[in-house]
Amino acid sequence: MTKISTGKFSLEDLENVQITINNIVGAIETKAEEEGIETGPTPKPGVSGLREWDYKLLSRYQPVYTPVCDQCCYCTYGKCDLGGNKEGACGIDLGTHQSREFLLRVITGAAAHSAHGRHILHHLIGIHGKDHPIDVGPSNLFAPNTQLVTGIMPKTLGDLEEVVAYVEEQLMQLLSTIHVGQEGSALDFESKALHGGMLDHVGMEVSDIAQISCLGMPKSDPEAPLAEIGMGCIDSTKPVLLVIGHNVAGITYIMDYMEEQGLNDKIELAGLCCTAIDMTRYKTEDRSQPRAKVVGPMAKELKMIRSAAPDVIVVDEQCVRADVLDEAKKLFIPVITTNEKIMYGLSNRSNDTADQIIEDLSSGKEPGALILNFDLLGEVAPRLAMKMAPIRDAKGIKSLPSDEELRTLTSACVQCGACELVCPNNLPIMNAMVAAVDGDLTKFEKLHDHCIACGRCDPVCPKDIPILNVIEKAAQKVIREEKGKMRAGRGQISDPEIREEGVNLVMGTTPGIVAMVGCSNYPEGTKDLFTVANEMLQRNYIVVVSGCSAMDLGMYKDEEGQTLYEKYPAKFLAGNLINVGSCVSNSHITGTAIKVASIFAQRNITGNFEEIADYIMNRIGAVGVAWGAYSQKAAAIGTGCNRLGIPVIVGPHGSKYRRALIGKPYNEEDWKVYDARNGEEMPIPSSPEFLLTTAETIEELMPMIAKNCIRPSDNNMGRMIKLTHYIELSQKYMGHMPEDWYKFVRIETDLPLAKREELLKILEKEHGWEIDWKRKKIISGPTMKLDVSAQPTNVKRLCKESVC
Amino acid sequence: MTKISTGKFSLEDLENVQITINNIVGAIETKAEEEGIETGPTPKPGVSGLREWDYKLLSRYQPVYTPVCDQCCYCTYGKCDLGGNKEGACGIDLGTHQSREFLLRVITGAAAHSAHGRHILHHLIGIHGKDHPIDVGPSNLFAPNTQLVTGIMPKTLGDLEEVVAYVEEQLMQLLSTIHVGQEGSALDFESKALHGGMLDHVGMEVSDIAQISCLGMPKSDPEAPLAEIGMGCIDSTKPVLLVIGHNVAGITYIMDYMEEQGLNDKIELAGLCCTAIDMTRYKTEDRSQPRAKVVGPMAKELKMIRSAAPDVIVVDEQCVRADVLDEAKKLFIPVITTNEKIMYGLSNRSNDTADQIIEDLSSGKEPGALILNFDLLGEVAPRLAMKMAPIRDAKGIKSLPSDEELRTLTSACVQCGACELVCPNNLPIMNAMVAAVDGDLTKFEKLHDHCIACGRCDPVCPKDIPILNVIEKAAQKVIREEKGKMRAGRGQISDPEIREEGVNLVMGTTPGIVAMVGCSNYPEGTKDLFTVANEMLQRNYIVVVSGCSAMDLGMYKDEEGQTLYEKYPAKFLAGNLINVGSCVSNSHITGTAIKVASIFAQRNITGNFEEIADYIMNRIGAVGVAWGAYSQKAAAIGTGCNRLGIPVIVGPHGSKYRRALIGKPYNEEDWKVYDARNGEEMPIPSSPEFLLTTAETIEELMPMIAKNCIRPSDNNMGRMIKLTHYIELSQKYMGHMPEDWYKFVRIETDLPLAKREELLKILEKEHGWEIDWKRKKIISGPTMKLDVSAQPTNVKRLCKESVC
Amino acid sequence: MVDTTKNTMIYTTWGTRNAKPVQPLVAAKLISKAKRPLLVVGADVLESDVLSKAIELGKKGMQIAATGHSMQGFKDQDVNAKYINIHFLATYLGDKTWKGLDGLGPYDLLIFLAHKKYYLNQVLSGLKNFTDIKTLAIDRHYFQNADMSFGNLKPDDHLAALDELISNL
Amino acid sequence: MVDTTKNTMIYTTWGTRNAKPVQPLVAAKLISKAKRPLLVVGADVLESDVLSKAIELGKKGMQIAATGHSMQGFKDQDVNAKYINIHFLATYLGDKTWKGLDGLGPYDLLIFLAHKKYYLNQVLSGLKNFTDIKTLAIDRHYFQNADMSFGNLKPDDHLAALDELISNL
Repeated sequence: MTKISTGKFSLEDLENVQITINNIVGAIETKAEEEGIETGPTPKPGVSGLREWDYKLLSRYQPVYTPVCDQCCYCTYGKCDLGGNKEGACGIDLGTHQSREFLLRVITGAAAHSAHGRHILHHLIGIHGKDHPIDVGPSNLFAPNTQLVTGIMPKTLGDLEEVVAYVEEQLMQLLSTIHVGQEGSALDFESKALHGGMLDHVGMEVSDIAQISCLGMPKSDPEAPLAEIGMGCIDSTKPVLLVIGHNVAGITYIMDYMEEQGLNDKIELAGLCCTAIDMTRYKTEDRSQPRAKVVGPMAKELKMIRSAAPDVIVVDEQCVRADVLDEAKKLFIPVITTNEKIMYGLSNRSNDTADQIIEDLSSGKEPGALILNFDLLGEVAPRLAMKMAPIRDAKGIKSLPSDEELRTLTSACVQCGACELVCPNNLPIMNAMVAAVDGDLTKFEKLHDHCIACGRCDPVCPKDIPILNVIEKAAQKVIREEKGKMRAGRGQISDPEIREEGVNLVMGTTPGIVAMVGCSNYPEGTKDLFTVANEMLQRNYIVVVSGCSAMDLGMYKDEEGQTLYEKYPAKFLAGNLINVGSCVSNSHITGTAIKVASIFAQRNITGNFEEIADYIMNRIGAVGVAWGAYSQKAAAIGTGCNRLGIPVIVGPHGSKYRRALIGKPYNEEDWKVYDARNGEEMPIPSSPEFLLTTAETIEELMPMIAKNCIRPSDNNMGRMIKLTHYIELSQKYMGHMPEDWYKFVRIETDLPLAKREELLKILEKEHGWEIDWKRKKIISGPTMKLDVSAQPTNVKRLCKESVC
Repeated sequence: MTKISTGKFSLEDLENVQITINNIVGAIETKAEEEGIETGPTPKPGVSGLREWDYKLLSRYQPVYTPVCDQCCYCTYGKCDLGGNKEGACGIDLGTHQSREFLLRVITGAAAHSAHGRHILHHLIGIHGKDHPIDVGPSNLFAPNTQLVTGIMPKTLGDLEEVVAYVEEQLMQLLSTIHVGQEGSALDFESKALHGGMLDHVGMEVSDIAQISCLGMPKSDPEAPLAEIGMGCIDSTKPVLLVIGHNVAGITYIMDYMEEQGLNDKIELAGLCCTAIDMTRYKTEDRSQPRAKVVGPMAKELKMIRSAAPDVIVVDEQCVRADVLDEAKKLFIPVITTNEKIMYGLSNRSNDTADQIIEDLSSGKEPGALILNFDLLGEVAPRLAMKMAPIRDAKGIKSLPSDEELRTLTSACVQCGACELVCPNNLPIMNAMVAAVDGDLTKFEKLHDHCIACGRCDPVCPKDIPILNVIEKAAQKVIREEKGKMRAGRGQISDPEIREEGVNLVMGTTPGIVAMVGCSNYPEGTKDLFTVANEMLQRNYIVVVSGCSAMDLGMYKDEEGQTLYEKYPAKFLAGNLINVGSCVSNSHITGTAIKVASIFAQRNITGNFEEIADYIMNRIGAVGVAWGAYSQKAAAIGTGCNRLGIPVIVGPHGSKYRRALIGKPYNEEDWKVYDARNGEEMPIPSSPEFLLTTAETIEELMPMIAKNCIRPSDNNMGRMIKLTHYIELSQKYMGHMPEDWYKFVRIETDLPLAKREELLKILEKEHGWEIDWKRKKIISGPTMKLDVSAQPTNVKRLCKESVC
Repeated sequence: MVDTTKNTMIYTTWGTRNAKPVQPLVAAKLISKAKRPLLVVGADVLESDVLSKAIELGKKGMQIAATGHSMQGFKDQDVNAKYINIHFLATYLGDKTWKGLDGLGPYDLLIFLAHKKYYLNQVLSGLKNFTDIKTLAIDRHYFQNADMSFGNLKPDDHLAALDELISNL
Repeated sequence: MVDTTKNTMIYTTWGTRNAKPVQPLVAAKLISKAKRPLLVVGADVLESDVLSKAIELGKKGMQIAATGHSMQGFKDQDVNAKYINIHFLATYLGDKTWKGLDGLGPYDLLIFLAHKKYYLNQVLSGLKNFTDIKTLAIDRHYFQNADMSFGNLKPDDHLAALDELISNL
């Protein structure tokens, strides 16, 4: 029997016909078989496909709801008051509604990433064809999330279409359950949310591997070049072309046009959010200097626009402020929308000539244009920037107050407190106003870093003080100094790197991976991020970053004037700092964990989600930190990590995601697994203690990270290292010895070497353990034994048959 | 060159291999060409594909926002107070947020239908294969919505997969725009909502034509059989098996098992919501008596359960109360969930034996089970019902109070008013309590009809009176009389019917189509629906119904004891009453309008949305009425009608959908179109006056319907008929002559014959028109001319080139 | 005298802004001061004793916008009542170019009577957030989305309050 | 004496139920009456003069749950303070089997001091809707999701209010 596979074929009896076969029933299994790979039990799982695994997670890590609203307004029976966990008109109670709301955020986030993926994939196939090979660097395992979830091992762009279609189908199933009168169980909504989170990582992976393969982005390159970052690095003496968004597809045409026309030095090309990151990745696989500068994440959008520096703004999709057009109009900055997701009500000029569009926009006849034709966009945006700069200069457009005006404005403040009440962080604006009247701008400078530039303060001021502009003006000195470096996103971790580092991770001798991801809604300013990363890097953790966090981290320098990107190398090794890339590159972080299971531990990952998640949860000491998480995307990313058994900590604002997944260390029966060698139950340490939770301050956060990197598989060296950091970080930042440190001690060699004797004394005195002081050995006390060959698992079917 | 088409093929050089080709690039266009059909400009439109059309609609029918909440809680920057149309932290203002919220409701509804479609299509392909032909009755135009939107002319089940995939892709694009930081324009969100509404009708159509083709449902049959309906028709002396939901796939296995085992007479099989409708359609294409009884729509769910009559409850998906399991548990009724969308946290028993499951459920060991294996379900549900009935009898389970208890309970009422405050309709419960103490139950009987059985009253009573049970008990007499008939859904309107009736519709001599659809959240009880339908049928309107409305309409009888279904025939002719079927059958209503354009007017519909919508808006006098619309699905259905130019009126609760689309008749410039013959502008009557609005009472509703059936294409006979009804209905129900009737008069023959002289006098006296009293002719006055050969269009490109 | 400000109990909230509860006398003063008041009367007027009060109010010279089918109640009464759908009314009120039911220009105070609570609250939500027009509810429910409203009243108290209001016009 | 009930201005609302504003004296009585009160102190205590008040409260015998890194402030102070993450605390409080920070059983009153407003309001939202535990906020913001709370106060007034509270314990 002739085997047919997907691809293009010519057949003799069908002259001149080329058939493209896209799908063959059972093809996933067949292909896997051919390559000697067994397909696991759940390729392309449906909504209930991994429900049993979810229930395992949810029985230990129970959902905790903190509603943002006690009411439901989904349907016209309502709105309903669910306060006190009452039922609404459809019979849903508040807890279940919160789980539904959480699911909605997760699938909204997953849809944002996956719709981005669908868009860019469609675009790239249009240029490069379906047969364009996927090339992400020195890896055989191209698409770990995709292969794990769908069983598909994509080789070409075309292969990715089936993957996206699966994600779309599943997301629609999930969206349908948001409808009134669907799921009535909070736990099943939670399982659905976990499903959505998993899909998100597949969607992100498709987006990023497609663009890495086609756009000349660094391919697993630890030496990816450094880009300039910060508002201070933008040279506004040149025409400034500002790009905002997350999808670089159209922007590459602008960059190519500028290159071809020799405009790279004539125009200041600056980017905000992940499009900026991807601009620094575009055509830098040869390690050449990125052609664009990065302004920063969403928190800089309004500040950058209000600076009046941009001469043209181009937006694509995601994390773009809804008021960009309104704000830009006031400063005579034309806005070009380039993506169906954001059109701002602008006329579609996709079929007009560049000259017509430039004329209408530069004359002010139209405030902007929708241009979906990227060739046209590539020409219009730079030419318009060149034309607008002198026009706007001539008009003397400015936004920020003069020094004189600053004094007048700050004096006008009547200390009513309205601004502080509406400020998301309740920042002390009144004090800064008072100080500024006396010429002291330091309080405003501090505010500038804490301020996320949301603009909620402006309209509530009874004295019409443009508060945000005042902050920005008062902080000009520090803004000018906002110049840093960010390593262009390197993409995936390569297979050889996994081979080298896997054992250290699983044994715990590399103390853990800290993935600092997500947005910039920080409780106390961006510097906190630097502080955490610096501390953990010095302690030899692998710090992986992406998106907003990757940007913000580059804004600060140590005493020697170095950014962390300059200070630390970017290999997948202990003490390295890795920027994987933009928001969709987050898939490489989960991908890394999957790769460890596959490459280091030789587990079959194909369509084998449960086993791999179980492996990761029990053996890989990774903790996600989304300190400034604001968006639905961050909720999706975190939830995708959770289904894989990776715990995530969000900042205090994250409590507004409505639910956390928190375990109860005091319930001993929750902290048991099977030993796969014989199916016997074995106790494990209560780590990770949660799958999703919040922390209040970075001082609380750091020991939490260290503690929650502890895993049952740690060998004694690994446990000792992890425990050392946990204790040291608690002492350094919290001022105390943690209460529960002893619970992680199995044997005296688990104890930090330098303090061993001291700690043995405490164990004896405070916890009643028996110590053999001669040999400095623990005789009795620990509830767990050290047994490195134990195979901890939560999944009974993975145990050797003899016992389970 | 050999042509390849989709289908199964054997190729000589590939022995024993059968290739299934699913997609060929450019296939839509190629196939259409082969069949001599030109593909229109927008097959498979993307999010912006029909934006220009939407903007035309939205410039006349502007969005009006009535927020249900002044706040936004999408992201962790918030929650934000947008009150007074302020901007939130992301820059979005309240109006734009409302448009986003509306979009979210629409895509949630569309997803519910389409995910249902994907599920049942997958299921039916699994049984019947991809090549199973689509057969919906005497039609060549099988799938009008599908063909109009996607350009695909599906012939087989397999062809529908591509259609669903398109819907899924587009819905994900739309869902992604719900994310913070996407669209910033309310009008573009509105355009996206219209896109979602259009997709909904495609998704519904796929669902229904798939099931019609495979499940033996009536195929465009005007003589589809009558089913029994109403709580009063349920015989609870037998074991009662109650089915709730919208997706009949699994239930057919129960029905087949009962048939095979001769259980039809032994078990009372009753259904709630659209699954019930589809149960009456299942295998009744031979016009045999439906095997299931219909209880009614969602408003009967809690009442039916609280009656304690069901011995087993089986739920599938959509419009199922979230508290079914909790309520059933209290009455020892086992619940079986059968669909991933609703699993209620129950153990998955899909791989267990029927005996095991029946044992665990009948013993009370488990309150229910998740069974995704339909063969197993088919056996378990009936057997369990047989087993439960005697067990529950023996336990003497009852829920409703005795007569004695009723008196005690009603006497306990302290008239605090808490129940009336929480009641969605603020029903006068206190008065009914007082009357009941005196033995007068009539007020409760009236309440029973007005009460939607949401149960919000129960938990707030300070005296713990189970208010809903009191209402149900007190209304036992009327409940026992709730016995009616409903014609089983007949499916599409056939091509021959369109040929016969098309001209009457377009010329207006059939006064209009009233589509009464949607849910049962009525402001004043279900009888209102009957009143409206009866009135309009007597006036020769075509009344089309579906879903909840189709059910509720069957509950009432006229003076002679006949239901409307018995009284009026069901052909597509003036004065006929047509039940198309369940919720997904709503696609046949829009499909009918598309068919008129295609079959009667010979317009090309393939991928030609704008032209057809333009045709429908200007020529087909159809008005949708969703008097009790509660759900996101109803929002989607209505919005899909709107994009096609069909206006929709919802009841007062519909104001909670947050936005209406309402025109301004006083702005003359809004009411102009082109005459396609020469491109000249021509004035048109301000009808439809809105695309989506609310009405306060049915008395207001009826003249609104009549008036908004007026179209520019009416001939004088048609206009006269429509005007007659408008005036008569205003006088009958509102007690007045409408103020604007004269605006619709072009020529004296437009005037109602019986009142012509009287009206001419008014025109002369009050409006200053010149009348030739000898010939009884209008000499001057009208702003419009009668010109039946005019070709009204809103789309410039459709005009003859000479002028436009 | 009825205290119409006592019971402002609500079941759900739209946001932080709620109607100011007013006494009949204050409501009367507001109406008297208004240059172009419009009394918007809903169909619930037909089911209660409120109709006579609405007619009395109309006879004080106020124009009546009769929503739903409340026109039935004003037939052959000597009041200036015109039918309009309340959703349309709210739409036109948001349009600064609209000249009013009588073509004489915009209104400066809307007074609401005899409406379904959930429905009017929605209409008021639109007016509150997107227009500057002052709204006053003199119904027997507390309408939190109005600028000013009576509290929740028993039917008899409501009639008494309307009498007091009317006598002070 | 400071009136701590005056300013209860809020920016957004969760629903219809809001904290009852309390005076320091009333708060003191509530605490005195409680059998197992728990003082939950956030990390903001380290940035202000409130720390000394928190320590004074602790010295009155109340157990302190030190959230964030507020433990730094209680080091070597003679108070019974234990670190716990506030989200964990709220989780455990929802579990009737939890024995408290000291193993002695459930608490009957939670008193909150020195927290980020938005964060604590979320934690309180969970407690309000899913537990029966009484909550009292004695912070300088009005915490609408507590059962009882001080209103919005200026820093000096807040310190004075705490003094009054402490002196009445």
